[in-house]
Amino acid sequence: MSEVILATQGLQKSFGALKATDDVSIDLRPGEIHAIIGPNGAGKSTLIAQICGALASDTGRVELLDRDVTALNTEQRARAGLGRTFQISALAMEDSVEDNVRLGAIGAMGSPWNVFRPVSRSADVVARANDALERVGLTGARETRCADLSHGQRRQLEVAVALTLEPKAFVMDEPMAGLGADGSKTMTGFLDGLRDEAPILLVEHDMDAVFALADRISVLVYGKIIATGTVSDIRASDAVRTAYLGENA
Amino acid sequence: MLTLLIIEQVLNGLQFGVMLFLMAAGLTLIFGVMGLINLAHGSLYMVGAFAAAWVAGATGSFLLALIAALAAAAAAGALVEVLVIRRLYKAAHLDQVLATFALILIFSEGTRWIFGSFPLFLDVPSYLSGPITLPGGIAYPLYRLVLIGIGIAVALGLWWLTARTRLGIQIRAGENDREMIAALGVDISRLYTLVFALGAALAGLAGALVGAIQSVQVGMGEPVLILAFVVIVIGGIGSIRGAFVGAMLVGLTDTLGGVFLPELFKLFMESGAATQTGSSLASMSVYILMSIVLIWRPSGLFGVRA
Amino acid sequence: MIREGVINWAILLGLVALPLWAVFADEIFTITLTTRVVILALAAVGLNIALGIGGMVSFGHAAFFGLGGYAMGILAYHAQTYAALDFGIVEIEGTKSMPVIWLVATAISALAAWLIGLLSLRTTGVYFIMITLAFGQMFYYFAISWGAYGGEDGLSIYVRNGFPGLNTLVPIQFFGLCFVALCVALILQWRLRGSSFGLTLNAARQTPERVETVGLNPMKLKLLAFVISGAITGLAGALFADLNRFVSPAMFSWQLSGELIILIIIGGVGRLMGPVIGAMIFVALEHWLGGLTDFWHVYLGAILLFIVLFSRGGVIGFLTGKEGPHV
Amino acid sequence: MASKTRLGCQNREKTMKNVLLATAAAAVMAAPALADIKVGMITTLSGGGAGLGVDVRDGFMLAIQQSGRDDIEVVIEDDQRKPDIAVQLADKMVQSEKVDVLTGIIWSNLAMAVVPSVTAQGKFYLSPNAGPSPLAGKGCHENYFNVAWQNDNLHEAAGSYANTAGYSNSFIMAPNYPAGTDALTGYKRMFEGEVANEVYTKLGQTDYAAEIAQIRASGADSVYFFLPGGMGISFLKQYAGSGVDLPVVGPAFSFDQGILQAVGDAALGVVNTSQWNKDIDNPTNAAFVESFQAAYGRLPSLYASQGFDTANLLISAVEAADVSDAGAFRDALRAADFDSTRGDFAFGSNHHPVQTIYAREVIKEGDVFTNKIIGKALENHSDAYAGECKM
Repeated sequence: MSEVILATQGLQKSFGALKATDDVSIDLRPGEIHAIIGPNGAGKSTLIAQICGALASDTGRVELLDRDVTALNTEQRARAGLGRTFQISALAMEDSVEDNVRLGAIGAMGSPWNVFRPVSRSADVVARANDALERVGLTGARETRCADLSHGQRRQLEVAVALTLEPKAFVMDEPMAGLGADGSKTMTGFLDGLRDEAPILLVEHDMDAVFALADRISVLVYGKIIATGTVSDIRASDAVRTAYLGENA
Repeated sequence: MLTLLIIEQVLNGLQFGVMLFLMAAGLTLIFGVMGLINLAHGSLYMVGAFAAAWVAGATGSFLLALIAALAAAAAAGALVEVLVIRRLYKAAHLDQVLATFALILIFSEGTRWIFGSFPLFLDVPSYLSGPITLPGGIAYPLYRLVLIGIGIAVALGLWWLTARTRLGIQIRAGENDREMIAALGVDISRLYTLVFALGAALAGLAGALVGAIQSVQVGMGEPVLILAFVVIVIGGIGSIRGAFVGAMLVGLTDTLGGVFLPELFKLFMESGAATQTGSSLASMSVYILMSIVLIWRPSGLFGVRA
Repeated sequence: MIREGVINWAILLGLVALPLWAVFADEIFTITLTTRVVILALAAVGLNIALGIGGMVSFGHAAFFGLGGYAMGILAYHAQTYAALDFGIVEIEGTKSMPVIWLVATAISALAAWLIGLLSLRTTGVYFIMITLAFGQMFYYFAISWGAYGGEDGLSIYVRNGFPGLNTLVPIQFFGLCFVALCVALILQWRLRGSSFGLTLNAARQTPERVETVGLNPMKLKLLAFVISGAITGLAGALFADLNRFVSPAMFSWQLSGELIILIIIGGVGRLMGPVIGAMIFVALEHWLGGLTDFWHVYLGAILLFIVLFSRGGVIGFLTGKEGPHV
Repeated sequence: MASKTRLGCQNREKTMKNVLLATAAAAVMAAPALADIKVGMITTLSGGGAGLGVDVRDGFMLAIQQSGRDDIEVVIEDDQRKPDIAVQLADKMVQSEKVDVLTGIIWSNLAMAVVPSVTAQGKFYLSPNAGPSPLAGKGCHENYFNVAWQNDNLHEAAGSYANTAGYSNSFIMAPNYPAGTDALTGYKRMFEGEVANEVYTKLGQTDYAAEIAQIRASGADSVYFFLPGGMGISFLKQYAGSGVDLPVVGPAFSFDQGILQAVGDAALGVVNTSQWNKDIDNPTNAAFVESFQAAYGRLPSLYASQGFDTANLLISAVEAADVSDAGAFRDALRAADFDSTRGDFAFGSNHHPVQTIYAREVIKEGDVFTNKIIGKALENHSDAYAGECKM
C-alpha cells in the first residue's frame, strides 16, 4: 500500500484576476481524515472541483495512488477510485432513494448499457445498493422520492451513493451542512468508522465535527494553504488565528 | 463590373442583416431578461406589417403607418404578456414553446379572419422610392439604404439604452439576478411587460419596414422567426452585440451564398446542374453556418458559457 | 385521481376498440385515422425517449421521420420502376417488402441520429433545440431541391408495400401492423425506463455531474438514447409513408418536429402513454375542428393554450394528479 | 365534421332560396330523378395559400348553385396545404364519404400525392388548378381530367410572347422546386432567344435584392420569372424600386386578381400570360364575372374561373350520363360539352385542355388593378407531354 493515497501538487486556478486556488499541495494518507477548513470564498469548492476533475487546473497535478490523473476527466477519476459527495445535493430529485444509490452501483460496476433488463434483476447492483442504504440507515426510506426527503436524509444519501463506489479515497464537501445537532453527531460517528475503509478528504464548516474527526487539518485562505497539522497544531497556530478567525494577534 | 456586383450584394446582405437584427434584438432581450422562448415573435412582426398596411391605406402616410406598426405591435405584445406570457416565466421551456406556438395559431388565423386571405398592399413612399447612384456608379434602391440606416440607428439606440440608462441597468441586472433587482425595489412585472413590449415594437417596426418591399400576408412571420432564432443562437442568447453580429453573418451568408455558390459550382459543373446544386447548398447555408458556429462554440459567439 | 397503469391500459384498449368497431360499422376512414394516430404516436414515443427521459429537447426529429419516409419512398420507387439503385460501386434492387424497408429505415435513422447527436450534444438548453432544428432544416431544403426523387412534389408509391402473410391493402391489417410496432416500441420504452440504462439516463437529465462522479459519461448515455429515439421515429416515418403511399419534404419540416413535441406535451412529458394520448387528442382536434370553421386554428390555439396554462404535466399528469419529469 | 354543403358558404340564405326554387321547378315538371352524385373537394382554406382555395371553391359553388341542381352534393375539406393531410382527406372522401368525383387541389405536390391513388381506386378527379407534368405524360389516367392547364402551358406561352415582343436575351428565374424547374423548362421550350442567366431562388424567399442585382449585371433585354404567391409580390415591389427597367414577363399567377392589389403600381404595364381574363368576350364569361361579383363582392380571379369551369364540366357530364356507368360518364367528361368562360373548350388526348393562351397587361380601372388582353400568345395549344400519355 502506498504511503499517500491522494495528493495534489501546486494546484492553481484563476478566474480572471482572482486566484481561487494558488499553489495548493496537500495529501491524504491511508486511514486518515484530512480536513480542509477556511473562510467562505477561500477556494475550498474550487479545490474540490479541481481534485475531482470538474474544473481544469491552470497548473499543478493531481495524483491518485501514485498515478497522475490530472489529464483525466471526472468520470475517469471516479473510475480510478475517487468518491465524491456534493455540498448542494446533486441527486436525481424525481427518483426514489433506491434509484439514486443504484445509480452509484451501476456506475461502480460500469454496466449502464443494458437497455432491456430491469435493474431489479441485476443481483449485484441491488445488493451493493442495499448494502450502502443500510449502512447510512436509509433502508426504510428506499421508496421515497428524493425530493420528499428531509435535508438530513439527503446528506445521508449523498454519502450512500459515494459508498456504492467503494472508492480508494473519499472527497466530501460539507457533509454536515444543514444537519441539526443530532444529525451531525450521527454523521460524525459514521465518518469516524469510514476512515478505515478509505481515507477522507473532508471540507467542512462544522468545527466541532472537524476537531472531533480530523487526523490532520489544512487551512485554506485566499486560495493558499497557510497551515497543515494536527488539531492541536492548528489550534495553536497564530497564522491561522490571524487569517482565519480574524483576530488580531 | 464584378466588384460593383459584389459591393451591391454586400449592401443587400447588410440590409437583410439589419432587418433580422430588429427581430433578433427583441427575441434575445426577452430571452435574456425573462428566460422566455417566444415563438410568437414572428406574429408581432406580422401585426406590425398589417397595422402599417391598414393605416397606410387609410391615411396614405408612410410615417403614420410606421408609428401605427410600432404602437400596434407594442400594444399586442404588452397585452399578450399580461394575459398569457406572464404565467409562463416559471414554466419549463417546453411549456413556453407550446404556449407561444398556440399564440401563433391564434394570431395568424385571427389576422386572416379580420383581413381576409389575400395579401395587403403596402408600398414604399414616393420620396423613398427609386434608386440613387452611389459613389462608384452603383445604382442602389434608396429605400434599402434607409433600411440599413434605421437598422444601425436602432442598434446604436439599443446599445445606448442598455449601457447608459436606468432601464438598461435594470435590464442587465434582470439578466443576471432576478431576486436582486426585486430586492432593489424595481417593479419586476412592470419591467417585464416593458421589455416585452419593446421587443414587440422592434419586431413590428421590422414587419412594417420589410412589408413595404415584400408581401404583407398571413404567415409572413414564421420564416423570419426561424432565421431570427438562428441569429440569436449564433450570437449567443441574451447578447445584443451577439444578435447584431449574428444578424450580419446570417444576412451576408444567405445573400452572398445564394448569388455566388451557383457561380462557384459552374466552374466545374455543367451550368444547369451547377445552378441547382449551388441553390440547394445556398438554401442550407445559414443552417450549416449555425451548426458550425455551435460545434465550435456551444454557447454562440458572445454567449456566456453554461 | 386515477392510477397511471389503469389509464395506460384504458388508452391502449380504446386504441384497439375504435378500429375494430369501425370494421363492423364499415367506417373505413376511422381505421385510417386511427392508424395515423398510431404512427404519430410511435414517432412521438421515439422522441419521448430522448426528450422525456434524456431531457434532450430535439426540434429536429422530423429529420429521422423524413429519413424513414424517404427510405421507404426510394426503395419502393426503385422497385416500382424496376431500376436498381446505383451507388457507383454496388447496385441495389429496390424492394416492396416492409420488413426490409423497416430495417433500412431504422438503420439509416439511427446512423443519422448518431451523427447529429454527436455534434449536437456539445450544446445544451436552447442551443441544443436550435442546432437540432438546423440539422432538420438542412434535410428539408436538401429534399426540396433533390430532383431525382421528386423534390418538393415528393414521391408517390402507387401500391402499399407488402408484409409476408398479410394483405396490407386492407386497412385493418395495416392498422394491426402499425399497432404491433407501437406496442413493441412502448414495451421497449417501458423496459428501458426500468433498466440500468434508463435509470442512468434519467439521472443524467436531472444531475449530469452526479452521473460523472459515479464514473459514467452522461454524453455517451444521451447519445445512445438519441440514437434509439431517432431509430424509432425513423420507423414511424416509414410507416407514415406507407399509410399515405407518399413521401414529401414536408416530412422533414420544422412544423412536423414541433407537432411531435406538442403531442408529447399534450399527453405528458416522459409518460409511457403520453405520446399516445397526445396523438389521439391532436388528431381528433384536427379532424373535428377542421370541419367546424375555416378558422379552426384559432380554436386549436386556444385549446393548446388552455392545456399549457392549466394542466401542467399534460393529460396524464392531470388525470393522475402527479407532475411529470421536468425537462 | 365535414362541412357537408350543397351551397357556397358565404351566401347561405340566397342559395337556400335557389334550392327551394329548383326543387319546386323539379316537382312541377316532374323531371326524372337522376342518381345523386357526390363530389369531394379538397382544397386549401386555411394558412398562407388559402386565397387560391377559397376562390376555387367559390367559383365552383357558384356554378353548382346557378345550375339549380340539388342532386350534386359537395363535401369540402381543408388540406392546409399539407400533402399528408390531403392524402388523409382523400382517403376519407373515398372510404367514408364514398364520393364519386374528387376535385379542388391547388398545389402540384398535393396533386401528386392524391391523384394517382384516387384514380387508381376508380374515382374521377377533375383538377381545377394543378397540372404537374407526370400526370399529363406517362402518369396520365383515363379518370383524370385537368380543366385548368398543364403546368408548363403559361410558361410556354410566355416564351412564345417573348419571341413576338422581340426579346432576344432573357434572364429567367424560379424557385428551386419541381414546378420552378418545369416553369423555366417551359419558357425555354418556346423562347428562341438566348438565356442570359438561369436562377433558382429559395422556395418561400422574400427578398430578391440579390437576384435584382444579378439582373442588372446580366446584360439581358428581358426578365422572365415564375414566383407564385407572396414571392411574386415581393419581387415585383422590389424590382420596381430598383431602377432596373428591363421589361418583365410572367405567368398569370403573380398578376392575378387576388394579389394584384397587394402589388399595386409596381405591376402596372407588366405583360403576363393566362388562359382566362375577365374581358374574354363571350356571354358565359360576362355572366360569370357579373354573378361572381354580385355573390361575393369582389372581382373573380383566374382560380375562380377555373373552379367555375370545373363545376360546369361536371354538371355537363352529370346531365349526359350516370356516374355509376363509369365509361359513359368518362365519355361525357371527355366531350366537354359545356359553356366555358374561356369560350370553346376541348380536351386533348391526355385529358388536358387544348386552348388559347393570351398575353394580358396589367392596367388600373379606377382604383382597382386588373388585366386587359393584348393579344394571343399561343393558339390551340396542347402540351409537351401528351405524346407520352398511353391511355
